[in-house]
Amino acid sequence: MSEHNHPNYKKIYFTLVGLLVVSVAGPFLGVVWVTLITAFGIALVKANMVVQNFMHLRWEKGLMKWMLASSLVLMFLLFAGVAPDVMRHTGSGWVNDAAIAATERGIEVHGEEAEHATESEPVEETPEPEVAATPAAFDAAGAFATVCSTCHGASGQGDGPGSAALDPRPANFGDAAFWADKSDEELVRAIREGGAAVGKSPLMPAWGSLYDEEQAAQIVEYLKAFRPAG
Amino acid sequence: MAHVATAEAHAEHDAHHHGPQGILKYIWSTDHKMIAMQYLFTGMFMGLIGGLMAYVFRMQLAFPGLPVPGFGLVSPGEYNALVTNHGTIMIFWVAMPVLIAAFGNFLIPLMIGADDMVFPRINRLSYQIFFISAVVILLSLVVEGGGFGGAWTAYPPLSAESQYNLTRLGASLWVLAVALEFVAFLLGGINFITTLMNSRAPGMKAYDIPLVCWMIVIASILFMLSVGPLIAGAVMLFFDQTLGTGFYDPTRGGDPILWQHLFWFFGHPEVYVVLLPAIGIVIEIVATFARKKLFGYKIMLFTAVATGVLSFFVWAHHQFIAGIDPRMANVFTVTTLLISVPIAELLFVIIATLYGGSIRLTTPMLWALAFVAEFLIGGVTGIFLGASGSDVYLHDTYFVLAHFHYTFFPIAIIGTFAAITFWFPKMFGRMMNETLGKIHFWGTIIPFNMIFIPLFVLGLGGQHRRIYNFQNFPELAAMQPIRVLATLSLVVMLLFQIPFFVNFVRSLRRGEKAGRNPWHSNTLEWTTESPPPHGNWPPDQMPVVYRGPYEYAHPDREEDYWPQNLPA
Amino acid sequence: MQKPLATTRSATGIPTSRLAVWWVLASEVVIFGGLLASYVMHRIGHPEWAAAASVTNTWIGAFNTLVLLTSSFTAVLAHQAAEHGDGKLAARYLTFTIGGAVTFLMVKAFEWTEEITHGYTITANGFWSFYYTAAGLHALHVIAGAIIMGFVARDAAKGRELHRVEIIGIYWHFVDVVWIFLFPLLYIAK
Amino acid sequence: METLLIQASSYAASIDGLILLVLVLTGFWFVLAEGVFFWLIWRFRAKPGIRSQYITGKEKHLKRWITIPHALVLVCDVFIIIGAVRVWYDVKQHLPQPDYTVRVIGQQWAWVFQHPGSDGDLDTADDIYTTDDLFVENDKTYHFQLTSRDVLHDFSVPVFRIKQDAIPGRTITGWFHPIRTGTHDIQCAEICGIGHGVMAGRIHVQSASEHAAWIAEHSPASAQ
Repeated sequence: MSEHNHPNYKKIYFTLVGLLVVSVAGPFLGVVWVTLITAFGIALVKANMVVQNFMHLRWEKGLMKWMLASSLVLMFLLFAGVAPDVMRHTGSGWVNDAAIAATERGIEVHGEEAEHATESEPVEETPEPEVAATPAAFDAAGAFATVCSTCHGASGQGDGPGSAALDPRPANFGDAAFWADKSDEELVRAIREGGAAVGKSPLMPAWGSLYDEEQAAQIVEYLKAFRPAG
Repeated sequence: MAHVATAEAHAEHDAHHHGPQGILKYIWSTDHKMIAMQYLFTGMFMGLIGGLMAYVFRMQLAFPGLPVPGFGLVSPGEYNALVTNHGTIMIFWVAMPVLIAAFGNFLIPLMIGADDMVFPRINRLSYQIFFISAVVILLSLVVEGGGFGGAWTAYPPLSAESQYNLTRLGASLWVLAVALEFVAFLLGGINFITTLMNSRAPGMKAYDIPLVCWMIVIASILFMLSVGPLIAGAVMLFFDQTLGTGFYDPTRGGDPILWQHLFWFFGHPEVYVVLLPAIGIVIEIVATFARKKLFGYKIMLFTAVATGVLSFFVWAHHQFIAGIDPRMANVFTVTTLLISVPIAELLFVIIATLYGGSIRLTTPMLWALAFVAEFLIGGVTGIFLGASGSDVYLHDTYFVLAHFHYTFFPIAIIGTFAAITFWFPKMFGRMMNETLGKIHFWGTIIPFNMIFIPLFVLGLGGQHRRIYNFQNFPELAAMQPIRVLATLSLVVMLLFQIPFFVNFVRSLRRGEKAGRNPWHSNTLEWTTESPPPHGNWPPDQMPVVYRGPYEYAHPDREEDYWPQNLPA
Repeated sequence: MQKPLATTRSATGIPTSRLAVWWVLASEVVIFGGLLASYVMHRIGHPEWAAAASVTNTWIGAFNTLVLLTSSFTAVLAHQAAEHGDGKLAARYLTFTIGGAVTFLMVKAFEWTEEITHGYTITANGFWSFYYTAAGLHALHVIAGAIIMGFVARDAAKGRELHRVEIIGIYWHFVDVVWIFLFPLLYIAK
Repeated sequence: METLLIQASSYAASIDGLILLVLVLTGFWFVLAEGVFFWLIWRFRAKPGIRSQYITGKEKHLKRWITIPHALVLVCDVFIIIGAVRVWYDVKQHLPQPDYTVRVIGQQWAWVFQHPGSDGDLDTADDIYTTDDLFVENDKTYHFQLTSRDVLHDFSVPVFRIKQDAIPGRTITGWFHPIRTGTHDIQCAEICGIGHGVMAGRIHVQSASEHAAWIAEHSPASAQ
């Protein structure tokens, strides 16, 4: 058994609780730097007391102190190396538009207290809480717009930006000949298992992991809107 | 590295090899040597899979659009999945298990005169978690939607959102498998470090420990201290994939560059995690077959530690053009070129050890020398990529691919074959056949160079990685013959693995009996029987150490080697 | 399963189990360090998260810190008792510590249900994602610690493997130190 | 390098020069090390009856064989660092005054280019949008504002030697100055999913007159 002595734990415990009370009381003064000192400064002191006295690091061999210290230093090294890119929104030759937009837009705070939450920090427009009560019905048009239109084009003519280098060309839903010999099941299979599964170009990926049978069928129904009349 | 036997087949070999023991004795054993064998066979089995993956997508590159014999038509999604999982499997399921876990488990207790690892049950648990991770990664290849196709670096948002990578299940299983593999190696690492620090044989001072043990422990420490942030990153990525959080989604306050930093903060120390054990293996073999004391034991040890420390300062040279602030790139150029100095030091000392030796070109020595020769190419070509100016052009081209194959192949394949051929007598009690060994050696080394020297040329020609079909790029289509040459060399190299498999299986039973010390080496594992019994030495004859591990051709000793445990 | 001879040797003078737990702590420091570093970067980068952070209930956080501090106190008393060879007393203190852990988890569960029902789920926004991930990972470590402490307490009650009380104590103090940093980061930084 | 791929931008020569510098410096050390290595293997091969020497590695005259090359490698590294940082500053950090600015948007599996049109300013009515084909004027300095709509992409023109990742949520500004006319490949150099290999773009460097004609022909009808 390690024979090093045991400090007076009761005294240390009560100092820790005392420091906790101070760190909670700190923010009530409302002064930012006081809050910083009480919150993080005290956290450092408490952590040091626990590590030194409760974990007996004070009497541990130097080897272990060096090893724990090095793992901490690595974390500051990681922070120093990553912060210039993640923390700052502009740099030499680059701008993080999404982060700047998010900062200006303010946080989309959900829940009933949306109004109360923004009282303390007035944000221009109170974001409306859009808690999706029930899972939204499958939006076939949205799926087509975000995923299919890249190659098949917004108007379904098979002329989307992604189709430029494709050979053979993506299907043109506005062409009557396309619909002539295609059954709905075959189209659903083409969507879910990819072009190669129905003998078409392998560059039509298999979307099965995104859309199940029923959703794929809804997309096929949506495609019929592009069909020329009659 | 590829041979046809599966891990199970080898287990049966052992089963009836040692008489009618229940299979449970092997699966549930806590003996460090049995766990080493489990890691070795699983690693070689996964190496076979990784090698066959390389065959499939290289055939697609050489003959685009044609069905690949043995696989069929390769679709773009399958191509990405094969490339991604080739990289992932070769690094996490072949290089690390075989070099660190298999040889770490087998050698460390034997070489420091201990009867077993300090925590045998945690050691068994680490293999079991590793086995589960191997099953999960193989599962991720065959689930609906196919294997994950976002490169082994898994940069979000491609890896984070299934509407982009189209492999929802494959991506989540991939992250889960890699996370499980990290847990397995954290547990294993603790075992290696604690065993080496505490359980040395009496009389064995710090500088009497063979360098391969030091190297494996430094590698475990590097792995343990660098994998933490990536585990946190993997948890965040897994939540992004499954729960829909926005850690890496720029539209919701997240940042894709955060993952890149967390990944490469782990990524670069990781390459030294696999390099150091391989260098340790090469040192043992070169010292043994040059019959010569190591040029500078302390130089090697401190240089390895310096390499480990410096490896934490260089990670962003993988991201020069990946959107980090250009001013940071200058910092990382300086640190990257600084770390090339200790690596050059490590190789210079191995080369200097040959001076004044009497070199025997046995199969293990051939592999060790080939490691030094090939790794020099890998090290030298790294300078092109470490210098930010030239990386602007060379990043993510086949030049990078050829560079890291000239570092990973010597580590994972040449280093492993050197270790297997050197310690096979100790592991299985029989000698491997030298002629088959040499056929396999030349049959692997020559085609290997024929694959990757042409890829340097492709890289300089501006061909980028992971492109499924080069017909779309007129400037690249002209270099098609080079790609065909590289692919055919790969096929030749894979065929030349058959001599190794024949040699391995045949020598298991019909190899010539190997005594305790067939290579007349000094380290402690050669002082016990081959294969060592449970507990390695009888309890009353645990070895006591009197001298360093490399006292070859000592002036006042008649034989040209001096085992560590012989009293002065 | 007879313990191997290797475990009894101690070339560094530190008993093997304590040496191992220090290494476990080193890997844990790096995991939580990575997560908290990412969180701090985002908090400084996105001042608007303060609005979301203001919703967290500081009183519950403070009470939980008090619970963990007390459990750390009882854990070190258990270690002191174990060192004097009193397995029974050590086991009793350990059960107090496990009680502290269970209280902490129940308060956490209550706090989370409160917040989730108000719509602040993990996918609400960046702050809440980090909040649940960090506190969740910490809670997992509290659960794992409590379970292992149960086994150690059971053995200690029978007077066996008393050195393990110190080992699980060190791990427990680490879990407490992580919470000492999590509390200001998630609750006080408003 | 020139034989493999022509130099079609102002800084291509300096990047190729740096690659040559690194090739010469590291090539020298590589040949020296491999030479010594193979010579030692041959010179000290096992000869019957001859024992290997016992060298403790502490002998000063032998240690110099390591420390001197060590120092020289460090000196070479310094040269490479200076060369690299200078090229990096020119290509990435310092953005010269642009004649034109184009916007490059990467998206899953296509490049969308926004030309400033006849008035030379972006986001004006006469902007010309093209897919996968970027038309630029020879001997003019172009800034490109690079962004991405969905995942990471990488705008890379091998003949210009330029390469820059496109990151969703960020706009990264780079520059190039074509010095030869002709049509060359644009490759996506960051894995971006199934269509990564299909994202082939082409950059057309036209003479001043051709470019003006092209602008006139392609300006959207409203701006005529």
